[in-house]
Amino acid sequence: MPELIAKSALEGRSVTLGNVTLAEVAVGPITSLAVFPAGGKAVAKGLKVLGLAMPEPGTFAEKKGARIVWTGREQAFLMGVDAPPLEGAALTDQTDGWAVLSVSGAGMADVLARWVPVDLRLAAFPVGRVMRTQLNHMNVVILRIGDHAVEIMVFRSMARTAWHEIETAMHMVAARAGVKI
Amino acid sequence: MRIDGKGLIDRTKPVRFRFDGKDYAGYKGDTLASALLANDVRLVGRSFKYHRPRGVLTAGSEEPNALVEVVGPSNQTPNVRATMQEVFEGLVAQSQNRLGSLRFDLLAVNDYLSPFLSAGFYYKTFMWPRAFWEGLYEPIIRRAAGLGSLSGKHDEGTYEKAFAFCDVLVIGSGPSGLIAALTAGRAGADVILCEESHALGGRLLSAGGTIGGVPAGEWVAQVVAELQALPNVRIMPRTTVTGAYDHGTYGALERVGLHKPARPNLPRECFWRIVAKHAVLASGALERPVAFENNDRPGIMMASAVRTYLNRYGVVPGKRVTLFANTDAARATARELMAAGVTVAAIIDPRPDASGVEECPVHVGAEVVGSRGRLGLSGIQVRKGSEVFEIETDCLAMSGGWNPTIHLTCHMNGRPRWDEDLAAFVPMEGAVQGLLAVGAANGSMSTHGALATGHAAAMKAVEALGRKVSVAVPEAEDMPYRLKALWAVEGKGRAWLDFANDVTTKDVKLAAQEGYRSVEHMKRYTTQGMAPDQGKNSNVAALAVLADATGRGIPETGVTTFRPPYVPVSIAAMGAGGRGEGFAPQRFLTSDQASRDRHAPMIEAGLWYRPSYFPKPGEATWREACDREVTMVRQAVGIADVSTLGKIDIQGKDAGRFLDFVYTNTFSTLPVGRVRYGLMLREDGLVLDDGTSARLGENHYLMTTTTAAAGLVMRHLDFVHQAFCADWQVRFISVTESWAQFAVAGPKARALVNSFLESPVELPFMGVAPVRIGGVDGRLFRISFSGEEGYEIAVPTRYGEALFRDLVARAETMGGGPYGMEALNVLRIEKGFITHAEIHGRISAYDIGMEKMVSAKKDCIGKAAATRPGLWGPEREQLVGLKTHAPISSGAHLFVPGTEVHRETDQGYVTSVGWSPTVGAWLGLGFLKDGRARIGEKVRLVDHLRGLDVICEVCHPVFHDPEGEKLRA
Amino acid sequence: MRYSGLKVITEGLFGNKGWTPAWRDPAPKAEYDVVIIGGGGHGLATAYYLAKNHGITNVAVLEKGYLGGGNVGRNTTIVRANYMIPGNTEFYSHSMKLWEGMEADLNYNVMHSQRGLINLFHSDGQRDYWVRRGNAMINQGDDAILLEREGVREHLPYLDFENTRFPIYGGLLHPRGGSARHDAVAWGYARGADKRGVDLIQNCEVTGIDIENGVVRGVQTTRGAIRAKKVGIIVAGRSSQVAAMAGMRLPIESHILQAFVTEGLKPVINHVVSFGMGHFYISQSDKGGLVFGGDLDFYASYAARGNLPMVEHVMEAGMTLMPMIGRAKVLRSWGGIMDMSPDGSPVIDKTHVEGLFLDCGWNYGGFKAVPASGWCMAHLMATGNHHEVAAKFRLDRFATGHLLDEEGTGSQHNLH
Amino acid sequence: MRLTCPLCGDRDRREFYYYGAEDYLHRPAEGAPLAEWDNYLHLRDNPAGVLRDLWYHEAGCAQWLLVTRNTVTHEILGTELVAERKA
Repeated sequence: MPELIAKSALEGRSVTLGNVTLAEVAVGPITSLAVFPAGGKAVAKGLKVLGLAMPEPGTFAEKKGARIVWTGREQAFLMGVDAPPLEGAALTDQTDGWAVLSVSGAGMADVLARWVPVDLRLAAFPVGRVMRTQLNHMNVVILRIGDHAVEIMVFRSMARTAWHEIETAMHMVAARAGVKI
Repeated sequence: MRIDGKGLIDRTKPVRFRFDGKDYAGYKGDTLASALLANDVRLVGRSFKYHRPRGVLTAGSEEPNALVEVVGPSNQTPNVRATMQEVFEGLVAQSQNRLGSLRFDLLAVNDYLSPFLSAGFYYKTFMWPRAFWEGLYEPIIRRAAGLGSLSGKHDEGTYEKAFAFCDVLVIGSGPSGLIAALTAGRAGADVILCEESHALGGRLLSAGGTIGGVPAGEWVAQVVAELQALPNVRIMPRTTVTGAYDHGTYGALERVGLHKPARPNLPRECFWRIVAKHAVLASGALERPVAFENNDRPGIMMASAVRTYLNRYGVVPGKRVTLFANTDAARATARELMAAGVTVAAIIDPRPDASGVEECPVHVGAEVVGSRGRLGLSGIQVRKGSEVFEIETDCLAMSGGWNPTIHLTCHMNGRPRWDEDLAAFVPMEGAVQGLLAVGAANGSMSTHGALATGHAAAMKAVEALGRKVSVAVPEAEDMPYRLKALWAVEGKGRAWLDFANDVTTKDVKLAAQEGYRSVEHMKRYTTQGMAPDQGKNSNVAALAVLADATGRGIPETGVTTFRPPYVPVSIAAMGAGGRGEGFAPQRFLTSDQASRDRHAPMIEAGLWYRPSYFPKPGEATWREACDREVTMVRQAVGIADVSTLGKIDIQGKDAGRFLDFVYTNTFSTLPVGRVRYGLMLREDGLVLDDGTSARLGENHYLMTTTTAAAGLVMRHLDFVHQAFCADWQVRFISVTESWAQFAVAGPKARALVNSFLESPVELPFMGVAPVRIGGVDGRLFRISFSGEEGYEIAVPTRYGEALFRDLVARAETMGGGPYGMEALNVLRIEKGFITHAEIHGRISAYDIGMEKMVSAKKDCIGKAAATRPGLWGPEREQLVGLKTHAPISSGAHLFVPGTEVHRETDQGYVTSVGWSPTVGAWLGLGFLKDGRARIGEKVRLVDHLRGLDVICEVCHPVFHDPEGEKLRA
Repeated sequence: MRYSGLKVITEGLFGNKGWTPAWRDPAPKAEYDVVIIGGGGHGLATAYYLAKNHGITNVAVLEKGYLGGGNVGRNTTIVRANYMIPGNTEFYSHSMKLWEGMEADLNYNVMHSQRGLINLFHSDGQRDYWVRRGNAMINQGDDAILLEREGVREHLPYLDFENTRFPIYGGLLHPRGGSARHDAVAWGYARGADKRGVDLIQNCEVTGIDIENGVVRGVQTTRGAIRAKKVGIIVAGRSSQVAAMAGMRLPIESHILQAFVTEGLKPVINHVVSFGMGHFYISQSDKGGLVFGGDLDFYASYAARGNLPMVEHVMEAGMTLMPMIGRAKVLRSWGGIMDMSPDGSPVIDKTHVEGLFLDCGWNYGGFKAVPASGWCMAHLMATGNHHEVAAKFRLDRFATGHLLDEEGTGSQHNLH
Repeated sequence: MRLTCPLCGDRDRREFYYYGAEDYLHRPAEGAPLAEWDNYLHLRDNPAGVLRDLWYHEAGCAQWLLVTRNTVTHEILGTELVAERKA
């Protein structure tokens, strides 16, 4: 009988440079909920046990370690807990599909501005909002979890590239910090 | 020459730098141009065509002459404007475009040949004999042309790109830009203020005067201090906005580290994509030269540049200065020079009604008609009425008036408007949505005009943003702008328009004479405006000369189009991140490290890296490893990571119906627990992709796609779903990344699989079942891409590496092991399985013998268009196998043996080949006209490129186990 | 006036006063045998060959702007005959032969330079594709040489062979490929046509096509009505608008293609080089500028200007392939309007209106096709028969499925 | 160039994949003559002016958008989800 050892994409590594920290974080199970036509009511009922509801576009909500994240039209990711029995939606395990990177610190937005083509100003992207966008040439899901903190979900196979891009930007931002204008 | 007590340079910080091998001293705050002028270096370059001696003309990014190479420790940068390069300790620069030294450039002979090098001369000669163009003329022309040199070495510098968003983008920090930024900033709007120079203030740094009762410099300092204190204002010095694009997007180039020695990780440049709700174009205006004979000598400069060098850098570019200008404003240059104790030999003002009263001689109604001095100006000839006289001078400050810097307003095809009073083009309002031009950029030439219009534009933006603010416009100079348009002084000699490309008034007139009368024809024929300054210094004057030559007015003559970028931008900056592996993401398999541990060469498969083969000690070539791996699979068992295949989880009551619509064949009838091969067409009837789909439950399917088409298929499914059946009960999502999947293939596959399953299963061929492995839920498929009994085992990705290592270890105990892409390819060729080498986008189901898979009972994507007559019949090339005993190649073409080899006799081509250790022959797949009817015939395979000419037997494409007994065993 | 080196010298000695206009500036006549709509490269070449090959000189070329103002004056100037599919190979082969004699024929130096084109490949699959193509070129009678990695290195030592994202496996060298001075091609044909009596009428926009009982009678223009026995529509990116005047809906979508040129540099790139992973192709002009381009902006547009995402993609491709160009500065970018067809190949055909002909669908490969397109269109308009090397460029081939899809990307217009 | 995705908001053009004119939404019925398919797949009005066309928010929510815009000025006049389109 084989002994199957689980490995995350980046083995939980982390790095701090200047005022920014990059780390791979574990977020627990991820389940995609894709609501069928006319399935909304049943899904709402199923989610009630967790105290959650299908999120509005571009938002996520958290309750007792469970997080529900809008990811598309009539679609959300339930994270951190196993999905409850649910009618009205297609449930698909996405746990292994993603690597999750946390970027935090005062320079977070400066670092991400090197790669992400969306407005990250707090007023445009406040805490509790999520977006699907790009990080350089990779598709990502970005959650604003704090004024100076985001979590970035990237396809697991591209985690090393994502890490490399963010770390490179951290180096360049840090090098600039020593630059007088 | 440096003037005491003048300038904004930091005289406490001397800086040493080197130019053309000689050491010089400057100060922090100097540009290379100001520092060279301070050291009385006037000759800094050679012109493009005639290799004429050239000196600094301007003090800005529009500089056409003073282009140099900056030499770093590892590489050099050509065509750097000396007027923009700040000096720093250790800066090394050298002149360019010369053969020999700068003083004795051998190519200066071109200047003597100039009568034969007139506009467009090269279109009329060098045609005979034909071979001489490429062999002789062109190489000589190429070597003589060009400006600076690239080193040919990889650019290892650091560059970055970034995005920024704001409410108000202010472009330029002169009086109009500063007040606009202050107004919007005080209103609480998010402001980005871009300034091309390293210091804010624009023209206020170069000129005297007061604003709101305080000296202009003091006002600048106050405003800048306030802006710096506002958290909603971001000041970006050394940043040139280079382009206006759709919907409020602007490109901007920031010179981050070019003004200091290289430092690790510090970008040289950053290319910004700025998205602004509103923009204020406060880019000022550019002073324009006057064309007169030999107006290009070192020492002849723009009047405003002379003023800038004096006031901003404390430098005077000569000992006896003269001024040739047609506006009152330019007189300030002369007055300030005199106030600083510099001799002004004369003012030449072509306006007959201009004032003759200054503290130096003034020649009203006069023109400069010539100059002398080989490597630098020593005197000018002045004509007044019928009299021509000489004035000794080593610096002529000239001004033909000003052109508003309107370039960005034209980047989106906006045509500028001719303003007769200014004798200049001004922006067409609304040319760029959301952008308002202000100050001199919009023709408001006075300081007051700049402040008032800058303020008004910012107020408009503030109001549109729903904000409120009250900012008073301070008092400032409001002198009227009067000029007499003067483009070119009449005369016989060569008078330069485009200094950088050596275009003279004669060239423009010649173009008109030869019928190149459209402004675009003139530009293209003479190359006017196509040099590094893109005609910033010369386009309007050239247009005026053309208008004159063709008897038209300037507005009817038209204007060439300004295109981005406003200043040249390095490829490295706009391409930042692309260097090396950064060009595209890298995708790694969970087995990646395990494969590398076994020394497998990893090759790119799309974005993925897959093992090519797994070498064993003693194997000298990839073929040996490949042959071994093929035989291993055929005789024992092999393991391959197939996780790169696209996997799409499809659920819902209408899932089967949906698959029936996107596949040619039927999936709604597939029993639960079974897998079926499916063929997918594009709507144009040609093959999009193939793969297997499994029915995991009543309303649950798992589709697989090829690696190459995974993204394509997902997009296609999304379209079909959203466009045609959004109301169906079907939902799907990619699970490619969620599962690691491994092929276990060979006669011992079943034994291997059952050795690690918690409870062994008996799966029929094309069956699927959930399994448990070491406490983990997985899926087992009985499918084969090799023709052997084969399984694919899938586990959640996190267990992929562990499972791969385990499977390989088990296989090795059974005489098996891992196999790579090379063996996988041979195995599938032996079995006649197609890949995108075969379904390359021009192939129909008919071509691959799968027309019967297009179900007659239902509609599907591509079904109708596939019936087009051109996609059927014996003229089509059809999939066949090829067999022979000599090496063959993919890409070879097929012919009937004994016929000639050319296009008309071409019968088809080869898509895949491999040596088959199983069959003991070279096998190929290819497409042959009416191929299915020709099985058993011989064809001649010709690969000219590799020198192959081989007779092959045409076969059914399935060479190995044609009955499929092994698959079903 | 005949151009020559001697003429340049004698004129130079006498102040260049004797040069005469390269073409006349005639007013439109009331009637012509043939009216060509569009004074771009293809239109001018068609007029030239109508006069030269068929003796039809009562011809007007109507241009709404200035001669050569369309794509012939805004492209990356690449000339090649490296096609794969029968129907295309013979056409571009013919075009290459015309290029090779163009200067002598036109008495105008278009600076056609056969400096060699190298198409790089970056995988075994791409190699197979290029080998197939190279063999098709040789079967056609043209030239192609397969270079493996080291062979590429000999020609292009400055490429990044070590670090690049998609390693260089090799390349297909097309020695007769190269470049030319784009404007000169338009001017050379214009001058040649004018000399043979063709009226080149600029600033004359066609506003209508007169058709009676299914037969073309002439055109309406901003400079008045002009009668014509035959009318050719040769207007590239504007094909749909002009064809609509004759009630036609074309298989064309107009798209933007951007291109770029750097400041002048001393010679560093001697070939035309084309990257295989993402669109990027580059050469160096005789003036020293690096001229390069990439893919379409990909959205339908008539704006003749582009946006940054494709600009950046092209630059990134350049940086991964040949990082030695990093410090070259882009001087100018521009956009042209491309008439994209559903298989990437053009149309030279009659229409449903008698006497009305169509030459369009050049996608973004029209420059190198200029001579053969003019040659074949003139042949069709003069004789009523398709020229043998352009016999497959039929308008109805999309309906019938007789496709000429070099890239295999299918009927989506912008993918070619 | 920027497009407003009805779900994701204002986004850069680089996040989108372009297909073509809205013609692709009007798929002929099963059994329609080939001429109709020619019209559907190949022939286009290709207006120099207002066009409705199809964009895929590939790097975002994976929705297909029906965009109304001007091909000459690039002005965007409206966007809607293909899946929820009105006509």
